[in-house]
Amino acid sequence: MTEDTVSTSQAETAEDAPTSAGSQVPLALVSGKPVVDLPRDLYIPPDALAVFLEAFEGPLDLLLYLIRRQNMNILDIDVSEITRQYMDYIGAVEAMRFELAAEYLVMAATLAEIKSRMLLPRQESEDDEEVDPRAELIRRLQQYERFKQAAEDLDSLPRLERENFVGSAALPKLPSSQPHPDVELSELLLALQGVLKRADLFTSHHVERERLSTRERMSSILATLQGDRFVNFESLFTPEEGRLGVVVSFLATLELVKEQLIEVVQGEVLGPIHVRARASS
Amino acid sequence: MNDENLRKIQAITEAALLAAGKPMSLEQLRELFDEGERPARQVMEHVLALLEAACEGRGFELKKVASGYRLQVREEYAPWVARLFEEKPQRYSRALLETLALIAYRQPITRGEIEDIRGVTVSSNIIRTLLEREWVRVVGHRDVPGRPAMYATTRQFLDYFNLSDLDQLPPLSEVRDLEEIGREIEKNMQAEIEFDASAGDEGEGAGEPASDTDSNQTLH
Amino acid sequence: MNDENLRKIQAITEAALLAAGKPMSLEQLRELFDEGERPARQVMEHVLALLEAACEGRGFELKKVASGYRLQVREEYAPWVARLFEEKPQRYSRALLETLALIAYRQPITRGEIEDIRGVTVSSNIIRTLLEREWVRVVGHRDVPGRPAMYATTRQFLDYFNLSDLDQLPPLSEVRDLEEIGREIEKNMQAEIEFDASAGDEGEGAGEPASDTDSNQTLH
Repeated sequence: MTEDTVSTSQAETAEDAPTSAGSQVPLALVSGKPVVDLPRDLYIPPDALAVFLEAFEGPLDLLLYLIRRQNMNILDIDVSEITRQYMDYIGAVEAMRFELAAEYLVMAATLAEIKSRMLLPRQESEDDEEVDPRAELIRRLQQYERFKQAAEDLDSLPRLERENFVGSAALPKLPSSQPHPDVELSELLLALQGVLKRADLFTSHHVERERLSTRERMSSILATLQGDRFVNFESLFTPEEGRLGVVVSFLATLELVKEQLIEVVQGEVLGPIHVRARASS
Repeated sequence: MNDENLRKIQAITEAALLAAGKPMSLEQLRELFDEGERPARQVMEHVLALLEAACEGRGFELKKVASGYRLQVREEYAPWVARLFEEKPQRYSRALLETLALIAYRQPITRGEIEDIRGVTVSSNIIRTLLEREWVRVVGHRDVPGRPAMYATTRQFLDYFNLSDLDQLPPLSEVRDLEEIGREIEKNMQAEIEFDASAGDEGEGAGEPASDTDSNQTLH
Repeated sequence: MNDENLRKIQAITEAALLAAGKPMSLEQLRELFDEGERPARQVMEHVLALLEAACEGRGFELKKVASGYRLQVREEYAPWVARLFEEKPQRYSRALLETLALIAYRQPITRGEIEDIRGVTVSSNIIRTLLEREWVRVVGHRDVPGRPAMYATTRQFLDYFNLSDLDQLPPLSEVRDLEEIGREIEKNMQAEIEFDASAGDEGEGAGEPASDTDSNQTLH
């Protein structure tokens, strides 16, 4: 079922097409001579020339195609023959006035150069190992063929939306959750530092150094003094906290009195002391 | 229709329902099959019953809804599944952090006092967020006109920041000293790296410019 | 960890993977659980193995891909499942596939390097498509004039092609190194010269691969 969705590429289509040009009307004039038939060994009919540029992925692809048609080994290409076919191709395409990508022309020049160098007598040199003029072209063809193959391999891997489908199921009713942002202590301190720096501009404000445990205790004492009721002064102290705890509570109470947040009442001398929140009165 | 055939139809049905991710009618399910192999309606119904039974004890179940059958995550696992869809929490604004810091260091403190120090108004949203998060609470009302609430930090605040009491916050004098802060952060980060290699990804961005309106300060 | 507990974690894992509809890493799966009940990594791995086994004979399977685990329809049922979707699966052009293959096998690679190997310019559209699909990303810039971007593949690329790792890509065909090619050519040319000076004009059928056994010739 999946196989029939994999269609053949255009190059292959061209290859399968009839070989005869089937027309005696000159296709074009090339170097003054009328071109009636497409060059021999070209298996692309005239109407396929329109897709010529898309059919091949560039000059290397076209060369590989020509080499394969000749059943040649890349390592053993007959440069003259391949060059001739390549030039015929280029000529036909140009004759049809299709715009030709510059790469094809560069390759044509390269082939012509290789061909001419191979016609020259080989010069032996002591120091330089002679390099076959085809070597670089062969290297490139081999390299390109590798990745052409890799692309085909990649295309045939099972992939999502073709052979693989990720399973998903409907959701039940989900509890709504509201996540809280995380805060680092350092962020908090930086924020405070920022505000203190700004506060310094307003000289009327000074945030002095203070035992924070005292302020914490002030808060907790205030919290216990809810409502309008008086609370026994001694109940503000927790002897289990030890001397330090008692001192903190005492300082906190004094601070609360100073800030006029609580009032302290003593009914008689040496009698029980009561406190309550001032705002509650 | 032999067992093997039924099992195959069942697997295909399950596969299709999971791939579709939406309800499919009995007819739609039957149409997955070529005419020659298409199961009869009764067979399809039987297969759906088999599939329903096969989901016993799994993370999902077969549900019949108006437009057909669908596979649905079991409701009992909703609490865990819900975590997938939790939105990434927004960062708190600089204004909120400053307010929180002032409540921590100057408690009990009223909103007006915070505004005096910050030089800008404190939005009700900020106070509400801090109350909802249970990092601050109202510990009383100041005996001045309007009887404003006084805020203090909570035990949850201390727990969250891993403090046993407020004294463990660095003293203000150190907070004023930028270098000290830098060292502090470095120390914290060092600790984070030591205890949790992944924690190092967060928390450095604290120095971002305040995003809200408190940049245009006015004198009171 | 008793069996009942394991079964529950397994069901939650299955539920979450089906709810997510995309791969989840081991860590993401563990984070579904509160700290107090969070399974250890080994336990989670064990549960995933149990889940994999529990999908035996069903319409779907547990698959490990690059970004984690996902539940996916078994490939054998793809022909039926594909009928759910009206649209034919997207086909990709050779140019795109070749570009993608070069990035996959040769990463990090610049556009210029891709063009060198393919022998044609790479259209910006192809690069844009690959970036938009999040199959490739820019991983840096090569320190040459113009500082061209270097591309590499992403986890999404691997996920899409059902791979957990780049190693799972089909191996590249072998290429003989240049020196070897040089020797082969020498050898062949020698043979040409010896046997038929005009052989170059015909060339048909000359495609026998040069074998190493007749390498009694040495370079000059």
